[in-house]
Amino acid sequence: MFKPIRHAAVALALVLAGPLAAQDATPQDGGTLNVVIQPEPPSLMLGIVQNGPTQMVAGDIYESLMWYDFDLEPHPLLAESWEISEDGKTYTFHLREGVTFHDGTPFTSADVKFSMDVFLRKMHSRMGQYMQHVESMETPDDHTVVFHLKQPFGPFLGIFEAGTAPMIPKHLYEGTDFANNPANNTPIGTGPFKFDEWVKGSYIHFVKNEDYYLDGLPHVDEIYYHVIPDAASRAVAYETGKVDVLPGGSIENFDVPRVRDMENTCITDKGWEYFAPLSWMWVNLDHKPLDDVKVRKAMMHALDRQFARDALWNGLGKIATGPVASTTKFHAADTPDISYDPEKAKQLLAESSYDGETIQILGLPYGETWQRWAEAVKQNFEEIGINSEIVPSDVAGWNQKVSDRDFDVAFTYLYQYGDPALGVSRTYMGDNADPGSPWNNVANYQNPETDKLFDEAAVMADHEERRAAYKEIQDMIVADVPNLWLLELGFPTIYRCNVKNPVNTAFGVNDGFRKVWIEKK
Amino acid sequence: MKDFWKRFRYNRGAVIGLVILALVILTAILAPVVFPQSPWKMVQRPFLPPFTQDGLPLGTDALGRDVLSGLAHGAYVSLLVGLVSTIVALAIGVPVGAMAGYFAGRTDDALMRFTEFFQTIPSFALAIVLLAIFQPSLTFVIIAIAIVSWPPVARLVRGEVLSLRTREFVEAATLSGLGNTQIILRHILPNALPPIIVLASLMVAQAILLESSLSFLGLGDPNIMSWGYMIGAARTVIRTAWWLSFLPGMAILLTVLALNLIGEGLNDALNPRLTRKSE
Amino acid sequence: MSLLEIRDLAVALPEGADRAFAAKDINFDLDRGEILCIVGESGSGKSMSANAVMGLLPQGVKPVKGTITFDGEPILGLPEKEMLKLRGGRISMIFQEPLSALNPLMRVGAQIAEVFEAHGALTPPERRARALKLLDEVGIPDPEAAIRAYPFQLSGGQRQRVMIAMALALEPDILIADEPTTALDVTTQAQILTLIEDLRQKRGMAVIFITHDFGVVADIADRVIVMQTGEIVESGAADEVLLRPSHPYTKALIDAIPRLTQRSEADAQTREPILTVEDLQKTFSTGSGSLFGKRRVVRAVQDVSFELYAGETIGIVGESGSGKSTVGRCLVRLLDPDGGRVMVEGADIAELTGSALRDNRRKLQMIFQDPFSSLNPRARVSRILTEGLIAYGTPRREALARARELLELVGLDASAMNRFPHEFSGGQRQRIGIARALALDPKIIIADEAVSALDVSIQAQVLDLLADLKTRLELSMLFITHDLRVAARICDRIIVMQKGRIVEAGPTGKVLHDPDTEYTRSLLDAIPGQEYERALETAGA
Amino acid sequence: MARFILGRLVKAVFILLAILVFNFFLIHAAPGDPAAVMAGEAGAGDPTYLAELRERFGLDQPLYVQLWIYIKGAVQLDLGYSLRQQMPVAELIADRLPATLLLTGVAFVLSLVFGVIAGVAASARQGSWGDTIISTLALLFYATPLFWVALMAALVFSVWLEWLPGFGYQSIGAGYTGLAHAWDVTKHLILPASTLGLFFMAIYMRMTRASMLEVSRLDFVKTARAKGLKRRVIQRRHILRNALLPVITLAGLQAGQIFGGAILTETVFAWPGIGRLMFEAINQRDYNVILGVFYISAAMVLLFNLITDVVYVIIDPRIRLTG
Repeated sequence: MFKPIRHAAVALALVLAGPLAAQDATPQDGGTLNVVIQPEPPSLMLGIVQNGPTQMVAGDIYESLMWYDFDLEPHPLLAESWEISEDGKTYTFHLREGVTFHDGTPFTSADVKFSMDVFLRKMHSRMGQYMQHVESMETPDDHTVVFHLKQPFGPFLGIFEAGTAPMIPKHLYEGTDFANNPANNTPIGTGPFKFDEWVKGSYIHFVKNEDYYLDGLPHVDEIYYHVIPDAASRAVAYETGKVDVLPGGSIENFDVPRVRDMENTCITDKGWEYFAPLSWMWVNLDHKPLDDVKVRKAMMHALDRQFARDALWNGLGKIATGPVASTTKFHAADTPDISYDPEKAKQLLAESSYDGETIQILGLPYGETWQRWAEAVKQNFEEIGINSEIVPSDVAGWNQKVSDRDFDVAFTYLYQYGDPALGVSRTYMGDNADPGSPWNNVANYQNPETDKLFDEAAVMADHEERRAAYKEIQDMIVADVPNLWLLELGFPTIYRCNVKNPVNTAFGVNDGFRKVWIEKK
Repeated sequence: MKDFWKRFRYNRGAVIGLVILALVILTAILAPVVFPQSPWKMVQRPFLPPFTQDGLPLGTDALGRDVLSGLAHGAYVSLLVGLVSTIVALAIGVPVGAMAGYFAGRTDDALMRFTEFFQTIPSFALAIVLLAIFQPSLTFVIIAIAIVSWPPVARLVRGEVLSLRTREFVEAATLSGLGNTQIILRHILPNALPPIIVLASLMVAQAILLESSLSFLGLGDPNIMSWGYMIGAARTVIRTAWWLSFLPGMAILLTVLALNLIGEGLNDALNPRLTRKSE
Repeated sequence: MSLLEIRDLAVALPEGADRAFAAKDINFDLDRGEILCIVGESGSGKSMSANAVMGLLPQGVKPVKGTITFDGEPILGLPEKEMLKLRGGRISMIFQEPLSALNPLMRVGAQIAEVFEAHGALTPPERRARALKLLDEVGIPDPEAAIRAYPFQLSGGQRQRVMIAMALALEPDILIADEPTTALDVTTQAQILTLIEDLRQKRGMAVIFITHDFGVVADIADRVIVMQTGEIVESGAADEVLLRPSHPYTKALIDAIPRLTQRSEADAQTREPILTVEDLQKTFSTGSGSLFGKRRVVRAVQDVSFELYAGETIGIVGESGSGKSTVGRCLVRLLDPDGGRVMVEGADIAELTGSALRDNRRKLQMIFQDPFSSLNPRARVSRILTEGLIAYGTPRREALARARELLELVGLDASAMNRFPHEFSGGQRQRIGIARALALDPKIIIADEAVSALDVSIQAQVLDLLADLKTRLELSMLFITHDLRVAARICDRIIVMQKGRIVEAGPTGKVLHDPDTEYTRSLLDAIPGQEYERALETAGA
Repeated sequence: MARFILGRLVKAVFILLAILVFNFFLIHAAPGDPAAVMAGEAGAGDPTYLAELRERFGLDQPLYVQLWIYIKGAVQLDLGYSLRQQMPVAELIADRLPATLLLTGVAFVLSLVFGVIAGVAASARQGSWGDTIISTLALLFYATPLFWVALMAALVFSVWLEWLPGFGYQSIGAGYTGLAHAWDVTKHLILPASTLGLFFMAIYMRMTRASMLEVSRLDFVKTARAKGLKRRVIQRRHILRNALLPVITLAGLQAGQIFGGAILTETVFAWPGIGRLMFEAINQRDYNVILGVFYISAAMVLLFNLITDVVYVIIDPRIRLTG
């Protein structure tokens, strides 16, 4: 029913060549890139707002010190090179010279220190936590930055991407009220494109940064990000040639096969390796009978995830095997079996303490696919004899209900950020289970053994030691089924085949279109 | 009553409407018998076109669910929402309008300001906000629809009561020593009934439309298969499976059309001179 | 050859009506300069033939037989295009209700000028000049102002004058006047009749005048046609038909006309007053009176005082707007008076509230004008009659028994109990209304224009019934009417009101024949058909 | 007249304030707040970050303080700041309002004009096949769900026939100017405006027809016929003008309400108007934006009511203006 992804290999080949290497085909300069953006970003100031759309658009403007390939290995960008001390506590970055912000001001180590230590520590939703590992920062000269960590922090080298650590121009922000700085409306970064115009509700226009520090880049003259709020209309926009790139999630999954089969159309699910969106259902372990592991196992085996993948996700993505996504570091493949097995599920249910209770399913209010998914799960449950009911909500209501732990099972998907210490442990640590947040240990999973292992693994300096620790963690957690893991979501980027290189890093379209070029026919 | 039927039957459209509505009601009643399985059950592969497989005459939707079964069960929901929300709206609007019209003066002023207030907020937007607050379960969908649709009732009833209040038979009732409540209930409201009935039939139609619009936007009860939901869910696949949007739309169209035809018939039969007043 | 000849005309009603023909076997001629009155009671089909002449029959009503010849040409069934030339040009028409007959959104001048426009006559400025002249001719006081006025800004009489001006615009051969004075006050009516008479003489125009009022007929008709249920029962010269009617129906109609000379003063003044009204005041204000609105004040009743003695009937007469009905409503507290006292058996009704008001109010009951709107169309007669009794605590069974007695008392069969009001005729309904008023054993009956909406023959019966009941039940009555003849027939004393005040009061004979005030005299003078009445007296004597 | 308008404006201010207060409590009664939504979109967020966001937005203040601050601003026509979009609400609305006004304005005018014309045509020949066709069509439009017509229209005219663009406000990046731009916008406008207009057209048509028939039974029409006026003249000069009064009342009521219908149309056709802005703001709990849109739309309703009254007075001399 579903076609294989045709262009994965091509994309991979390009990536292996590296951003600065020469291309097989000779890139052509010029042209306009039309991209869909949905929803309209609230702001383009990536240091303050880090939601998906902002990140995607502002990724052309802001940059960080490195870029990451599909295996999450770091490569130089604003930093030319770096060293890590033996004890894993000192990181020294050597910055590229001759880089300027869009307004012409040179980019220096002072900007890095200001960004990391002042601006992002205060304004960024995650950076505050990461910077707790940093004891101090030094800028011995204009092109050197040194981080002194309190103790080794395994994932540290993984945080220098534009969405996590965007470089903010110090000269515009220092000493101002960051949130209300007028400069937020005309974002200035070091990236390949410059902000030109934003017609709210309609489009955002970027133009080429002529002074970009990488020679010959970027190739295209301008980018339009089109705001089209209706998924069907976005598909039409692609068909009628108004837009050329449909980033993951732009069109409804149901529409993907049709659009994919159009002429001159390529598709890739690459570019999500860093975020590795993993979907699961929180199980409220404080609610009876969900505290019974047999009930949870029965529910787990009841889920026909293959059907969901094929019918709802166009066969994209992978069936999750546990709490760590397969593209994330330290993923263990051989965890206990949680596959679809309704007979086993019925048997488990019969042995369990389940007694006809109605399970409240809180769906994720992110569009049709998720609604359908909740409906499908409800049917899966009913087929093994679990009564269930879908609780309606919108985004705000979902947040509130999950934060207040007012559900039995709740859909969610979260980014892994490349490393279990960044993206996984936060949702399983016993001391991170306080109500009030929808992204911590919402299920209230309490396991002192895994807690201890998580703590230790985060600060291990040795790679293999970490791998072993995370394997143990994964085995224990999968056996307990505190959550019902669904899919490693595959968000396909659809684009015209003559648009070259839209995806070439682990961040995909979020990482700026510096290497994109358009082949003229 | 005999006259009523005679005049009603004279209106061909109204009879057609009545037949359609009867079919819809029948469908709603028989749905659980003919389609005992849940309409949510995934019975076949997704996107089966209509008339391609026995037993699934209208094909399947995005999850392989029986479209015909969905339409049948949806009839029940549409009628239920239309009817109950109209009753609730009448339960708010009739007393408000009756009191405003009968007591006049300050009471009238206060009640009408209140009504006006509700009319100043765009009703569809208000319904959306209400559902955002309550979160859309069937009960709250009905309540939200009722809340946005009572003001016209109040205005109509007020107008009727205002004109009936000065009629001589009401004055005679006052002189006969009847209390206000008795006068309103026994003398005024029965005479205001024809236009209220006509309005109510149109309100049922409007409520069905409103419910489907809300469901279309994803503000319906997710556990209930309704026509609006079906269109909303099929909207994204309109290009590959246009019939999934088309069929429930036709169902809504026919039902609402039937109710409007009946409303017109009632109008002709009950109150030939109402046309001007009805909004 | 006559100007207009109608032969064997039959006008069919739509299917399902209570009879097949609105009018049939209609034959009459109309000569130049002649006034022909068609007279009949409601439903007699008297306006149908006139409407047929204009080609303006209501929807569904069609002429099915006969011919209409106008000025030698047959005009029945003429194509619409030809009819347009006749309408307004050679035959024109005026109607009963001049307010609704004028377009509320157009200025008077434009509506008159439209007639010329329709017939392609004159230039626009000439049309205006002609309109002014016409308005002047029909006696509108300030034509310059009137031409720019909207209909609602004129009085009833002025509106009818405008209608006439419009009808005369192209100097038609025939004017059809369909009850043109029925909605007007008696003094205005007299003026309009004079106007029509004058115009006829000046222009030699023929007039078909449709009316139910024999007084009017007597004053203006050259010839008369009497109609009953769609057929002509009698026709002839006015004097002939009016004074020596040959058909029994005509006779009955003429006998039923109340006469100014019929009076029956009871000598009631010696007894105690049962109702004393002192300095009654009532003011209406229109406009919201809020921050920005302008308040308009009408003093509807001012300083009204009188006494009603037990067993007596007082008539309150006056033209519309005189405040006579307001007085009645204040007495029973359908309206709250602004000042003064209404004493009934020691209690001041004007002051009472709550249950005290309720207890005392039953002593005064009212009979209403409109037999159609005074009965709840959705209540059976039994409920209408028993409801009050039950509300005052009479057991249901007793109340029902009493209701049957009452029906018998007003001359209806007990089988009426289970029927709805629409199953009765106007006269019968009025009897039910009377029975309802009597149900609570009141001391005083207030009859507000109680017979005004009834045809003259039924009017007579109801008046007789009231007089009879009054005597048998020892009631006192306040009879509010605009019709001096009706007042003459039933009242012992008469109070004349004008603009909210009592201008004259006294025994009926005195007020009607030797009034003290100019106003009363003008009212009396305006009553149509007085000469005729005297002639009848003489003939009858 | 001026005094009347002034009076109504004063009243309108009070109604607006009441609506603001009502909506303020209404929207704050909804579960969740903008901080939670925003943190949610960022994909992460610890309680301190949330608390920081709330503090930044002033959401940590007691409700009455927030209300007071809002009302104080609103009275001075300051609609506050969009928490989520990081810009003044007034600017956001000003950005979106022209598109909505264009859409609703065109839909309104078209529906009114064609509705009245169709109504007059139908009533002129009551019972004829022309009347039957017009009436049946009107009934159909009236009974059709707006969003469904929109979908079907987009499917047929945009996808199948490819005659018209199926979404958006203009061809983006095409850089049209002047007439080309106007034509471009017009092409984009046709589908949304006509689907939005159809429903209202049906209402006006039915209303006009019923009203025309009603008025044609009145006495003054008979007078007009008795004058020898031609049918057409009577229709236009006497019947239509009087028949328009109730249509105007209704149109005035709906001119304000048409914003509501615009939410659906704007959603389906991706029209960048305030209906959509509001729908999104509701989902995001962007309090100030929701209140701002309500404020504007309520003001529109009140404005149109006032215009209706004034038009009424101009047409109908009997109406006297009172506050």
